[in-house]
Amino acid sequence: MMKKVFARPKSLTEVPFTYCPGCHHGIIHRLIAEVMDELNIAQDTIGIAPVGCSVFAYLFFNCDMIVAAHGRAPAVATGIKRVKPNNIVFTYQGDGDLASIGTAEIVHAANRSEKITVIFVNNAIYGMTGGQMAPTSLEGQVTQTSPYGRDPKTMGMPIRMCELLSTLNSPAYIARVALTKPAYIIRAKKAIKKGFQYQIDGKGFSLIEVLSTCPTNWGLSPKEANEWLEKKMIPYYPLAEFKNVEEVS
Amino acid sequence: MMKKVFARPKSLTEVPFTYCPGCHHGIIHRLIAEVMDELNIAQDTIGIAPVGCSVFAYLFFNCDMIVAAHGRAPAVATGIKRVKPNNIVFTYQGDGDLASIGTAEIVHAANRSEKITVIFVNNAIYGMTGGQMAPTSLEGQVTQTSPYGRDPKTMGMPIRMCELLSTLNSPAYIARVALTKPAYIIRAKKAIKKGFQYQIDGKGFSLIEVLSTCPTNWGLSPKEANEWLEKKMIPYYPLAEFKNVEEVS
Amino acid sequence: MAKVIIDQERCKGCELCTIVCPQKIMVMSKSFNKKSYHPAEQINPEKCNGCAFCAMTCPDVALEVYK
Amino acid sequence: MAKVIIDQERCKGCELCTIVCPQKIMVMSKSFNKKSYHPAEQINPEKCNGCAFCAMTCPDVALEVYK
Amino acid sequence: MVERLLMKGNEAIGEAAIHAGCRYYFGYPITPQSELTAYMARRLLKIEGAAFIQSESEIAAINMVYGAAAAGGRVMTSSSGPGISLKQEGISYLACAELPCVIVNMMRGGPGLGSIQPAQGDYFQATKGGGHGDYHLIVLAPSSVQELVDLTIKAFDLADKYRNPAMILGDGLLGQMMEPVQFKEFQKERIPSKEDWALGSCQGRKPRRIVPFNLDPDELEKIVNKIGRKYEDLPKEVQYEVVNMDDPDIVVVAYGTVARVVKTVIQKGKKEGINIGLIRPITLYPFPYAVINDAANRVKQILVAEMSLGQMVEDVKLAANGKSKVFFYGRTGGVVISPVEIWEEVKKILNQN
Amino acid sequence: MVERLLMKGNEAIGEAAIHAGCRYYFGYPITPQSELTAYMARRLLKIEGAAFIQSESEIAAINMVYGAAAAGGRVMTSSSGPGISLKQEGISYLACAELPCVIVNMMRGGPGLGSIQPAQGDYFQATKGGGHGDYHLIVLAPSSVQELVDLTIKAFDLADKYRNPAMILGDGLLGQMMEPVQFKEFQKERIPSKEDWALGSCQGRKPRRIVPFNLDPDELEKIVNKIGRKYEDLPKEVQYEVVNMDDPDIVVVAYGTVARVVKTVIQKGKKEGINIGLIRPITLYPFPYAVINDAANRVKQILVAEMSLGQMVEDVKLAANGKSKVFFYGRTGGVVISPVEIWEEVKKILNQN
Amino acid sequence: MLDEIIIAGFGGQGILLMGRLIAHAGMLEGKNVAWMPSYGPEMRGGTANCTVIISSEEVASPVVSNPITLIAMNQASLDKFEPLVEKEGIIILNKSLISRDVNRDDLEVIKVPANDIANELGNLRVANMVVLGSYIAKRRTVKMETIVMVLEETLGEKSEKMIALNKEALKRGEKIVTE
Amino acid sequence: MLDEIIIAGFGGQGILLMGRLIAHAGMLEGKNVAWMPSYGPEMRGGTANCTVIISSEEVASPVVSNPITLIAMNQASLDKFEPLVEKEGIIILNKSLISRDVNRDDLEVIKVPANDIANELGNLRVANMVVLGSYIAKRRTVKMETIVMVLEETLGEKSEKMIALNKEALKRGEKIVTE
Ligand SMILES: Cc1ncc(C[n+]2csc(CCOP(=O)(O)OP(=O)(O)O)c2C)c(N)n1
Ligand SMILES: Cc1ncc(C[n+]2csc(CCOP(=O)(O)OP(=O)(O)O)c2C)c(N)n1
Ligand code: SF4
Ligand code: SF4
Ligand code: SF4
Ligand code: SF4
Repeated sequence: MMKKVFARPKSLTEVPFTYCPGCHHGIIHRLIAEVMDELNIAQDTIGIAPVGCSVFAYLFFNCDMIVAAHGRAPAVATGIKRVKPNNIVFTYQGDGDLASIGTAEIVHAANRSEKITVIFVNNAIYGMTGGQMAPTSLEGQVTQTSPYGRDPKTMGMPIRMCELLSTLNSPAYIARVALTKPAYIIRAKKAIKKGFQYQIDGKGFSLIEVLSTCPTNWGLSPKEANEWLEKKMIPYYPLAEFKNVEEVS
Repeated sequence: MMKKVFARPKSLTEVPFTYCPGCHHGIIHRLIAEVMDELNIAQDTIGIAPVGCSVFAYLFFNCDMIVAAHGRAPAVATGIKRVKPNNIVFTYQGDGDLASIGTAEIVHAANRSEKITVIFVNNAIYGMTGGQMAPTSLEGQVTQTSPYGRDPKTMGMPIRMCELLSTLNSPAYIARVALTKPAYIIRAKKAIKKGFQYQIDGKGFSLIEVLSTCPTNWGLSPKEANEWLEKKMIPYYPLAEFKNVEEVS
Repeated sequence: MAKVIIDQERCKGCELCTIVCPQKIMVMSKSFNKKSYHPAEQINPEKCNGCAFCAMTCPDVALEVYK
Repeated sequence: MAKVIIDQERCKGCELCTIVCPQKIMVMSKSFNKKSYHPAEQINPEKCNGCAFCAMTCPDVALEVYK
Repeated sequence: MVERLLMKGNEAIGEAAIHAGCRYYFGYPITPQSELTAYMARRLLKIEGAAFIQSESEIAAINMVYGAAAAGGRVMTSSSGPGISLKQEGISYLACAELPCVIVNMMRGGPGLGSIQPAQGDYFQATKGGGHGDYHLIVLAPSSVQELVDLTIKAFDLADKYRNPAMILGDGLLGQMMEPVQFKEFQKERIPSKEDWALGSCQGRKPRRIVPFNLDPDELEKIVNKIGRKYEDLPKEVQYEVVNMDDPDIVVVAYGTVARVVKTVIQKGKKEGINIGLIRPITLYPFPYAVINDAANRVKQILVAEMSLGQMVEDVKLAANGKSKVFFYGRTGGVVISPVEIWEEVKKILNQN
Repeated sequence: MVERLLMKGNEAIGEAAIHAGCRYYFGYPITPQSELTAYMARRLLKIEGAAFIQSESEIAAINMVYGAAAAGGRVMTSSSGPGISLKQEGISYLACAELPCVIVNMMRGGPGLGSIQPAQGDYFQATKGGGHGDYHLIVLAPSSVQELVDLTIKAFDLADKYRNPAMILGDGLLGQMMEPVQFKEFQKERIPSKEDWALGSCQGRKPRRIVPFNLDPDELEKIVNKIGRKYEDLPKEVQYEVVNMDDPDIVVVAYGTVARVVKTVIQKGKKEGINIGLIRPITLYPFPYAVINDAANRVKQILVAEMSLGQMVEDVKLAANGKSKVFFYGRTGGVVISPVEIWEEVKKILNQN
Repeated sequence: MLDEIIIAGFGGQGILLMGRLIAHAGMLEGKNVAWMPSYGPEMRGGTANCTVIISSEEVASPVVSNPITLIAMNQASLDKFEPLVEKEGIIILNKSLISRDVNRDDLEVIKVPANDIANELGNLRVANMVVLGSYIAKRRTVKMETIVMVLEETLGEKSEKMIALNKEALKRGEKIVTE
Repeated sequence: MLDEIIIAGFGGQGILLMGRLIAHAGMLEGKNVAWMPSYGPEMRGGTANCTVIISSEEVASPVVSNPITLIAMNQASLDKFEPLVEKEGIIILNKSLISRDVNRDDLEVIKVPANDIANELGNLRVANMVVLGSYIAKRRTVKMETIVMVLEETLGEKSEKMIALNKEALKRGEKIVTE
């Protein structure tokens, strides 16, 4: 008899994802759900969906969920975790959400080392609202609001949130991962698992930045989008562990 | 005949400062005014006072001034500078203003490299409102809102803004200075002058963090406050140039 | 011997599974599903080694793998 | 020879000038000004070398220095 | 007898909140309510399992409240003028998600940075909805330190009962002044169980979702209508005080500190043979329309006195519905209306009409 | 003749703004107005000396507006529901500092995240003051794409004239639809000089200060009273449309898209022998109290139709002042009221009374 | 009132464009027009629809609850909007994707095998133009020349070939009605 | 109404404490009381004042425009509040810092050389207690024992010495009136 070697994780509901074809949001969801399965924490987890394409995340995870105002997920997570310190709390945030409007909230939640896990989906664009520039959009990238390409002179250079947050003393774990090939996906899952494990162990704040595609608003096919991510994004956004409390001696 | 070797700078009005005895705000004001005198820019400068003890800064500088909402001075400066690119624009902000409520605004103004000069007064406390904890308050520091001392476990560690902002690509100049002895004061003035000069030269965003005292809310005499700053703050907040576009080859 | 089960209605025809399959046996069907996507299908299923790369990559969790 | 002029009404008696004066000739007066602070005063003014450290340090720009 | 304590208004609110079982406070300092933030720090940081956070901003504070309320905590935040404005988005979310909490606004002079002196210029914002969309806060307007205590406790109870944010709308003065207060025993059982809706562990039940939106207009309309029905129900919670309303020559409507000033004027009126009635709304939302309407049937003139350019006066006019003349007297900027001013105004109105 | 162009509402606002000399735009994307932000990017990034910034947030946007307005620029921002709520503190500052600017709110369903479908639930926020303190926005409510153009231009002019922020309050639908529009020639001279108050170089004049606060209550009261006097002056700018008001059996008051729906109902009424009058407020603040009061003297029933739980209806009641019965019909959540619904409501009212 | 149209189908079928072409042409011919899309988050695979009003008088309500004409590009659209069409109204449907018949018997129905024709023409994307051709032939609310003019303007810099293809598609649709 | 008092002086003179002691004592004696400070940004060198109402009835307006009693701890306070004192009211002033006479002739004036006495006692900071002693001796709105009780409670953990000093100051102030 054959064994299931790959199956839909239990921590995902049956609801089909509402994401565009090829969009990495789906992969990230699955990885989180697998980690929840493996750590057996779904029944104690509270997830926070942001405003963004992943606003619908509450439909997909088999745990308690809440939708936060745009950018404020870390504050909402703080409120929840302080009331329910024994629950596992994670936020799921886009780059507009976390790196633009929510800059203050993520910096200060990280600094207080709130015992939460942040999944930060960096797709270098605003997906939900139809493709505006994100703080993480690349130099020269054409978007609805940088129609002639992102011009660093008036729009600044793309922000590297992991690097920025790693200047803080408090966070326990900060890493950047990608999903364009199986090897990356395996590493990404490990990082996410660490993020949750550190929370379970009470070590503090963790954030995993996942480089992600938005084929729709990049105007590329899913394949091309994966290539663009590898060729353009990874060189600017190096994949690495930036902070790991375990490794601080 | 004797020569005036030290006189009140012209860029200060005659209005006596409203600061407490020994408060460094006054020294900082004077240094800015001296720089304005030396660069002969007062007539073209627009200053932005924050909400904080320095909300009254508009009374003291002999140039156009505006009071910004708490934390939003960098956004206000952006609006002004974009309309009046030939004017010199500076913000003057406390640590509550810049490092707490205004985190997003300072990060993004710095990242867009708005051609403005930011004077960031870090006195490790909220002065105006009577001594609450600032993001820069030291570990264990007793304030109105950390009555049993700042506990890093629930309140985080003090944030070092220069270090954080220096992870951004765009800013032209970022430095931290202090004022507890004449040698420091001379260096502080040089840094402030650089900040303004870089703006004049169109090099981009500059920020000078000035470690400052708040004798009143620290509950110390001005002398003791100076000592506390040297003994406690400087070790945690090293005095340095963190970013200098001139020195990037 | 391994087997991939494709949930044709979950598949959105993104083709990502076709790139990662080391055996190159994941291809896109000519037919449409209800949402009018061309779903993925396997050719030469006997070649499948059950590496599950396709499933790992699928953004819509449309694949199950047995080995 | 140098001279320090103290604006007694601007002075808030913070004593910072007294610390930095290398000649230790800046001291606090026993009298009050209108705001009821003890303002700074110079003793032995002939010792003043005009380094202006006091003025540089004064948060209230209460001092002028001539040389 | 329960002990009388001399307490500052802001601290009394804090103690009342803790008394009412509030264990979570998130806030950001602002005059004239910073004592409340500091008080909560002193108290909550000593209570096991409680949480006090000086948040990075008022926005973070209200969103922490949103999270804590969703997790079933009795939770409070407080601010004044500019800070309350910053909370408007979050308040709208709380109302939409039907999450109970208490928000304190110790009003100061506005608009803009304004001043830190007492004012009542945030009446519209509080009662009509400063945030976007159809929702209301339950708004309570104390006028003494004892009432700060009583209404803070009541605010928690009403918030829980209706699953709607409740606001204590005080003028800055109330927060700063000291008066004797008493704390009656608080029945813990009064706090309703939130087990049937709050987030937590979903072991043994279906996962829950708190979702303050719906892209389907019909579905969203259902949510909005459900909220709307609560507000139709609220008038039964109306609370007000009437003074000298047996046969008044004129009625003054005022709330908060101004109402107390009017009481002084009533005394003066008695001496001088003018019968001045007072209606003091204690709940501003729900507003006591009925009692004012009733008064409008009986007197020819109603004077509304507020520390604003005229805000509650619109509700009084709506209540009077053309049946009596409604006059307005206001001061702004932090100026507290004095008894003399109201007295002069009363005489002027009575002489003219 | 001026050319007719087929334009999307949101883009028409953008073009109108540029037409009116607006060269500075600061905004943050949000449906259903993102096309406006994108349009301004396309246009302004090509104009020398102009500035477009996608700000880090709505709060940053409104504060950039504050800076740009203080520096004398014609400046605009736009958003919807949640984003407008976030701007409330900044708006209150703008009003206090008497800085002119135009703010567009393309209303979507609320409260909370709500939906992105059209609604009119932000009426209270816009007209009564969502921010803290005593101030008002000048609020204009277009009901066609052409009016979006005309009123956008007018908003800039009024903002400058009164040195007060002005708001375009549209429902999301107006932003999304396309209709033919014309741009009449714009007289640059119309833009008043700001040389006598705006910040800039102080060579040859005294330094200027823009200070939206004063700790002295009496001084702050002067500022507030000055602002208040402007609002007393505003009624002369009232603008409204009346349709079929000669001898109506019933009057409907509606604004924006709903008013157009009513026009369809008026046609139907004519066929069926019922005379339905329409009063469409074009300025929501100043509100056309007088014309409605006048109507209340002539008809027994007024129906207010809004895409909300009932907000403008309060102003209509204030206007009617008890002289005629005021009924309300509303839909929320993004549901657009249909002609049939209003027709049924009209018949119900007429039958009952 | 000349016409009130609802055009509905999948996102990606060029629904909004069809409506815009009609509205634009109507405007150029001096009529009053209004075009209104359904709008939502930019997610694929959803449905799209738009409303067009062409009228000789001022356009009152821009919202059409009961269209005179329904253009249904797929089955879901027919299911949703058929019941709403005005009495004695018209349905133009994309026969290639709609297998069922129209249920109501008070309506005039025109069936256009749009995808099949477009496929024949070598480009599935012009299915919308085929149906548009049929619409104009049937309803004559705007002139075919005007549509072509607007189309040329819209496609603008795109190749002659595309324009020719679109015109051909329009013609083929026209024929369905006229033949 | 027993008394409506305004106490005014420099920040740092212990103005607010004086008021709180009176209010607290009043409360303990079963009276209705209200205490209200002037408040502002925490900046030194400003003026401070507070209002205390002690009454046998409910306290209506907590704002006192016209005090029955004014305690003026410095010249600026006298200048500011003298005109506001109720007809036939009382002014208790700190003679050490106020050189001028009271202008109005309808008021009873008590002059207390508070700073001088405090200096004599070796601590300038108890000048407020000296004046408080005079106030109580003059107005008797609360009992001296109650004030002492409250004072002891307030100083609490501070040394016996401080309490003794404060009591002594109160007594000295009392004497000014009684002698
Ligand atoms: C306060 C507020 N501002 C703006 C919006 C509109 N909005 C919704 S999602 C979004 C950004 C989406 O981008 P991102 O966070 O990068 O997530 P993605 O959709 O790309 O996954 C914006 C601006 C909102 N809902 N609330
Ligand atoms: C939105 C808003 N929140 C809070 C306040 C109250 N407030 C005024 S100043 C200030 C902080 C002052 O601290 P800091 O910025 O460190 O400056 P300092 O006074 O120490 O110089 C606060 C919280 C305000 N005015 N506006
Ligand atoms: S718009 Fe972009 S981010 Fe959103 S679901 Fe589609 S591909 Fe994913
Ligand atoms: S409170 Fe502190 S920061 Fe403010 S003026 Fe006084 S000493 Fe300076
Ligand atoms: S990766 Fe998944 S969704 Fe994409 S084509 Fe393969 S099976 Fe279909
Ligand atoms: S430093 Fe200035 S304010 Fe301080 S004592 Fe010396 S002169 Fe006076």
